[in-house]
Amino acid sequence: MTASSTLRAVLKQPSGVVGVALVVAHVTMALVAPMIVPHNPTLQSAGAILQAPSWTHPFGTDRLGRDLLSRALLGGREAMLIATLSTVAAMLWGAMLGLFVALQGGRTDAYVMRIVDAMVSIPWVLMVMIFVAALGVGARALIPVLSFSYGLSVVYIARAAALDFVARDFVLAAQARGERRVTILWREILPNVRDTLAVQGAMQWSWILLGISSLSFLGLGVAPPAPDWGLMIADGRGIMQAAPWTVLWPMAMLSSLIVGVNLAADAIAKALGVDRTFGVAAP
Amino acid sequence: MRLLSVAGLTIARAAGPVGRPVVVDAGVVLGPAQTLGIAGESGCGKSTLLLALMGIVKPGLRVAAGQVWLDGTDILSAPAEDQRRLRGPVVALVPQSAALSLTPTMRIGAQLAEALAVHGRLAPAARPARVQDLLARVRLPDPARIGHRYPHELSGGQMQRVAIAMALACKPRLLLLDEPTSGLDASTQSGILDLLDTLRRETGMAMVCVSHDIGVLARLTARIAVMYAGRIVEDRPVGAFLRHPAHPYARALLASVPRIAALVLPLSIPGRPPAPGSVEQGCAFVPRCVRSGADCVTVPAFRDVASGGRVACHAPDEGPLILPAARTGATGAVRGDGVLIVRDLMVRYGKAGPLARLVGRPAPPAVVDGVSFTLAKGEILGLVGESGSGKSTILRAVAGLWPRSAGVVTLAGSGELAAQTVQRDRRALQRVQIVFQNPDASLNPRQSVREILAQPLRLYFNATPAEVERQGRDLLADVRLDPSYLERRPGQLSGGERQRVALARAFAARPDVILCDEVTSALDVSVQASVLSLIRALCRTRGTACLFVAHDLAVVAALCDRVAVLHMGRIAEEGPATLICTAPRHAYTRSLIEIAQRNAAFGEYPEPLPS
Amino acid sequence: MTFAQQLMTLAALALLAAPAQAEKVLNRANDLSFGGAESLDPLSPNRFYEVNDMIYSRLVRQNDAGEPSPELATSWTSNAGATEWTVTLQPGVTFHDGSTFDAADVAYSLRRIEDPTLESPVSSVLGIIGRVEVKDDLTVKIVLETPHAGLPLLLLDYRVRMIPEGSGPTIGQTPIGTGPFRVESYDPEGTTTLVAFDGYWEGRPLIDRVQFTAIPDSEARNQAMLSRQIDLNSVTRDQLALFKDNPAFQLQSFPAGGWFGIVFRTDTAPYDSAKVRRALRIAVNRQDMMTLMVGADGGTVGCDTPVRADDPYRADLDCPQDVDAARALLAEAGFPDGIDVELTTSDLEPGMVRFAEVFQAQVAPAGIRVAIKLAPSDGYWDDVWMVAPASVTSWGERPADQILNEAWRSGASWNESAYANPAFDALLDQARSTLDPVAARVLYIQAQALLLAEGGTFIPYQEDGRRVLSARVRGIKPLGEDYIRWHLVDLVE
Amino acid sequence: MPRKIAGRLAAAWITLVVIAVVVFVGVELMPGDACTAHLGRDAARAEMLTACRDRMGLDRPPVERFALWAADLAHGDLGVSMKRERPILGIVGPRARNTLILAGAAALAGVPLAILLGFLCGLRREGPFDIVTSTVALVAMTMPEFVVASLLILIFAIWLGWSTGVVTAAYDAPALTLLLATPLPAITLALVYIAHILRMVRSSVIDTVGADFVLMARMKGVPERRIVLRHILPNAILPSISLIGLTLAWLLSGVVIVESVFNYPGIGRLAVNAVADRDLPLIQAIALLFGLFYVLTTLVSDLVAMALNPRLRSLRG
Repeated sequence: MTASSTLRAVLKQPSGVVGVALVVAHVTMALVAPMIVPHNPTLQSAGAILQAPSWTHPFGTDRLGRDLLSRALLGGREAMLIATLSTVAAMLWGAMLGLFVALQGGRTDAYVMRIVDAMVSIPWVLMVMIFVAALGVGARALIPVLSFSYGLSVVYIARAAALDFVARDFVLAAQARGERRVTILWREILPNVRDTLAVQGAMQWSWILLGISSLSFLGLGVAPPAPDWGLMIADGRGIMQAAPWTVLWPMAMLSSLIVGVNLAADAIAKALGVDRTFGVAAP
Repeated sequence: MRLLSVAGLTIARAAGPVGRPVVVDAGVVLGPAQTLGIAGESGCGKSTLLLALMGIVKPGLRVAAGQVWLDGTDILSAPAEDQRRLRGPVVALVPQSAALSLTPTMRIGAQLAEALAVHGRLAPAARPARVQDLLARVRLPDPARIGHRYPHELSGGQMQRVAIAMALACKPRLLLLDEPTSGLDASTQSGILDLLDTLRRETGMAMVCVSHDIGVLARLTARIAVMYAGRIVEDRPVGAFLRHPAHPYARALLASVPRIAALVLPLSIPGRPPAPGSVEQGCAFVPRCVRSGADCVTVPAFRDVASGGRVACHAPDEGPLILPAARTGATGAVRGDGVLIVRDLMVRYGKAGPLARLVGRPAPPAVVDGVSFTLAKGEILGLVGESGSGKSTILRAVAGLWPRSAGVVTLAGSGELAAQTVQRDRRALQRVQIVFQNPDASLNPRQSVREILAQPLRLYFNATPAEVERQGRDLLADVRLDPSYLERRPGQLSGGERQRVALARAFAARPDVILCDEVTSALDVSVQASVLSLIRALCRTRGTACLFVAHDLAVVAALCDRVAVLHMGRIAEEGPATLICTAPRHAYTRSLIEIAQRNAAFGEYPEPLPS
Repeated sequence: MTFAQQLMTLAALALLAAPAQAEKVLNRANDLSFGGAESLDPLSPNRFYEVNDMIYSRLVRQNDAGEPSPELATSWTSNAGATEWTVTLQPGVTFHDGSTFDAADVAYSLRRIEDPTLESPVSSVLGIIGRVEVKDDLTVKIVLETPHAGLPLLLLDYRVRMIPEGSGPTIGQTPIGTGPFRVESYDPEGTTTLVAFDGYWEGRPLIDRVQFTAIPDSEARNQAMLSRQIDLNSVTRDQLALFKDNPAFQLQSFPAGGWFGIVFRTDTAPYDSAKVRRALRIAVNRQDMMTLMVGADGGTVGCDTPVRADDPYRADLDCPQDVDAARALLAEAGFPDGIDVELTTSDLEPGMVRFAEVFQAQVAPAGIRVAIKLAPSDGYWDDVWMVAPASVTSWGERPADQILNEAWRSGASWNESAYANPAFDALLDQARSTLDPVAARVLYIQAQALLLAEGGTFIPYQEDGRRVLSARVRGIKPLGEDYIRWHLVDLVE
Repeated sequence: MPRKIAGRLAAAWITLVVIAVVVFVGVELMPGDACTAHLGRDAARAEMLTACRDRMGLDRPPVERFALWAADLAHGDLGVSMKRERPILGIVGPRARNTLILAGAAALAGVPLAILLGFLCGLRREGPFDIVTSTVALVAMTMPEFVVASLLILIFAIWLGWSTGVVTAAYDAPALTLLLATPLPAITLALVYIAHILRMVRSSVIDTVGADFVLMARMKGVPERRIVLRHILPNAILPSISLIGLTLAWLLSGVVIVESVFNYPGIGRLAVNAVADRDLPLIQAIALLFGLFYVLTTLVSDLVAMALNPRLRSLRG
């Protein structure tokens, strides 16, 4: 299926339209936000602390008198960047290992999957906390951690997807020809699992974004004063009773992006005929 | 009194481009105890028509026009409850795949009892006895125990019998059969056909049977309707049809069936059926027809045929069917130096693990046990046997795809071949190529034909893109495909075309030996004929030796120089094809021949049964 | 069922149904700041502060003005050199186990501070105690190794509590004090129950029982307060709005001595330049910074002094924001294009990160580019504090002499800015041995002025304490925790 | 069958051992140790640090410590918390109970609901009910837990005042008290559960509805209700059981965030504290416990699937 026909099939579904619209809106916003934000997102104002939404500050202000509209518009950039890098890394190592063990089969497969099983059984938050304690806080430092822990589920998906094909005759035919393993992976299997992995990549991206936000929320992610939705929610949570606007905007932004990506991924999966039933969020 | 009357039935796709419907203007009339066979190749709409007779239209399809009157009720427009009441007591269906049609989580007995219960037949207490009775009637051994089993615990033949028993549960007056024997071994097939024949005689029910295998229909039904591109093109009494098929398509179809007695390659039908969804313009068969004329631009109406029945053709041919002359003697056998020598090949499935060895569990039985044969240069050797006889395993062991337990495989000029492909050198790999049964699976759906053909060229000959382009075109020409196919993907090809591409890929390696694993069994019969002649032509012109594995002795006999009959992992008999088929020595060979004759017995079809 | 059984059942039901005895139970939350390792040993590094404050007594306690006033000690005098202090004790005080409190207990409790196995942080404060002599049952003599005129101030320390002689090894598990409450059950991670001590020397407390529930999360404590599951809690400025104008609550705010600060290590470039250090500190508008952090009336602006606002030894200095001067100072120090500062902080305590953010914004106009580095909250005190060239620090309230000595004297173990100035040390020595409070004040103020002039620590304000009480609580004045007379606290429905 | 169960048990056991090794190595990689975390500011004093390390046995080589720990583990002894200086079993036990109450409440309420909704969606594929429910499920499973939690608190505790926002019960509170405190955290946890399982069941039902045997039942004249209950339901649910178990096990890690946000005194919050304290033995015990939860949940669901599904029951081995 070509890209344009896939897009057409995606846009035929109402959820696809909503999803793609949300994603496009968010990406556009992330790109142009620095040029259009009305205020400096880190400008503190002792005279404008915790103001409710008004004409000057349509989204209100936070405890340091910073403009929440500007912060909300910019609040996804860092997380999105990190999510993108982590996803690429997670997909790379996860898919490679998954495809490799699927093709290798036998003992290698059994041993590797047993270890992956064990890793997966440790909650990712716990794993990340252990890593963060080891590597230090800082959003960029999270990239290896996130790509490792999220890559684990990619191993599963890639392996399962590849297993559908390793027993097919065209792989057998390639083996009979005497093709090298790498060639078989690259030429025979990868093109067939590409769609599955692409959809998976999109979902991983949203989950990693969610993970980063959760970590920022716990104080282990993006460093202040950079505007970040997770940080903003954590910051406003204690006062959301008195100043609900401090949490509602970042919540709306974060949720709409993640829901949008998932709606789009879902529609893409449907359009490509990829089964994404067992796409469990956390690895 | 008509039991079944179908008028003007047209079933179209529910969505998508408007084009040729799946079933067009079908008309069928059937009285009580009458039988009708519907023949046609895959995609002609025969199964859709059959399901519509029960009032069922699969999702994605819709009834565009017409009625199906069943026992006085139009089942297509009847309320759901009325439809339900008809199903079982009036009409019942034996599905194509019994294995998929039995509910996995219910015991056989319960499923049968359910069929009885839903129509309020019999008091609950009487049902177990009736269930056992039904199982006994379909000749299942030990009905009491079978009733307690789950579907997955039965063999394919047993499940088919259970499906028949289920259909019979409410004593239907019309039994529908959808490919009742496809996917079964020849001997199992034969047993099922015998059973159905007996049951029909015993119960006096009417029967509509759909099959791609005219031999099956000839044995079960008194009338045969042939469908092509959604239309019934011929509807004749079976005897008249088999001796004097009138529609050019029907004639070509019959000529493409390999016959055990003939020992020659059957004739193929050029071209391919219209693509699904294409717009109907006049007679659909025109592009492939030998007799097309000016009036073929209109859809032909039915006309009566002198020898009985009717045909939809502007220029029907009522002459007797002319078949290629039979081959006699051990002709065509090429004896030369052995190129592939297999000695004492033994293969076991699985390996006794350390635990099994410790507790003294015996090693698994050999699937292939002491098989030896020699394949001469340019020779086509057939390896025939039922499923489980080990024929495909031999092929895979030779190709290095399955570890052998013992034995030596020698390739002249390359010495003994290592057991696994990874241990073989490139030259040895290049000289032996394998073609698989199912081209859907053996071609990577994500690669274009060019990429598919490029792989052996690059691997063995380091071909540049320009060379790939040139040689790809040549190879396509060799397998009678247009060069434009280089850009296509397998999904855009028909089954026969895909298998041609698979052959082209194998021959791209310029092999000395080609291994063919049931390469035609997934194809329609008319396509099979063309693929068989292609294999013969390629092997002969290139001097490639071929090891051809199949379950159908008629196919093997038609193609091969020599035949080895495989029985339970051993070679029962080996010799020139003509000799094996005309003067079999082994009892097993004789049974194979009998089955082949019975299943495709229409050459010498007796007078029609009284109906 | 016999009649008697029926009767008994009825009686039991009646008992269950009867309205609970109007026992007065004060509900509190403990914050589990030691993660379950809380100890009832007052000297333990993991002291269970909230409970210890209610079950033990000190020799000296604050009066409402923050001056030392009698608790278990009725009077104290020193010799002229401030090296020997004689303390007279309150007669008729009994411990929870019924034994009588006397001078031996005092001697034991004070000597225990020096016990190396306890690893008590108090030893850095009262390590100057050379020996404690029991003069008679109600008199002890404390001999100091170095003169200290402010010993009573040091004895105000919340950890210097009196326990029975010889009880040290078991005090953590079976606490015995002379306070108004005694421990009934103790589980720092679950619930801890205190009951009124009938034999309390100032009279039986007005409430019967105190129940502590462990709620580590400050947000959760706030929720618990809102739903009136607890009776008192500290609140932040932003939470005030939740309780304001609500008749169910009383709000209190009071001056306190806690502060956040930024430490620039004076032994590390570029902060080894006094000009740079000064530039960094005068670039800030301290009033704005306090407003942003805790609100305009949430504390007292100060000029890098660690001494609380109402401490008699506090220096009231002037330190207005002066961006131009800061730029000039930086240029003089060799940074004409501004300076880059990597400031390490952590969300160890609420606001610690925001503090860095506000500082960053404040100094930016002076060409000071602050990069905030977030360190893990665990391990902050070992991996960052006293290691990173610039980091955020946080201190609780301490008497002037204690804090100045603890954090700025050359070579002090918690001298976080590595500040070393013999003149400063001499001022402190001199102040300690000066018995005249007015003279001592002058010396302490000089020391603080020195810190403002060239110190490495930026301290913009002292934050006020804020407390919310449920409406039924009586007897808690708007003063710090140490000031509360728990036996006078009452509940009025 | 017995051999299959034995094999499954062996696999579970090996997984646990691997978890133990992985966790130990992970914790070893952390900077500092229990003593530096434990002493806080006092860690700057060398003599206190040395004394502490000596007392805790931290001066021994890691391999030796792991061996000792594993040996104790084999006797059911999880060791002693460095921070709390109490046996870990006593610390972890009540909290594990609390987490089980929370996760159990979420699963008991959520799983049947999820199966029911998924089933209905699958039967009425692409109908209005399906579209609405599936979309809501997608939104629910993708919303960050801390956002859902904060929203629930904002709406139900703050605006409507129907429940308390965070849990203030202590870890040793009676089970009933905790159960009464669970609604909001359980809903937060269950939302994600429900959404995932719903989607899984839905797609399984869709596959089953299109199966030949369903068509066959219809052709037998079996009434629709009976087709749904006898033919579709068991064949759609049974293959999902293992997956449901895996999902539950996987999503259990959600308790770390949910418990932190709601201040619920369970094993997840303990985990956060243990990492902060760098309480080595405690972290190991908790991770092992999570592993055990995971392994047990998947094991039980696999065994249940084996017991209920005739196809799995009678396979060889």
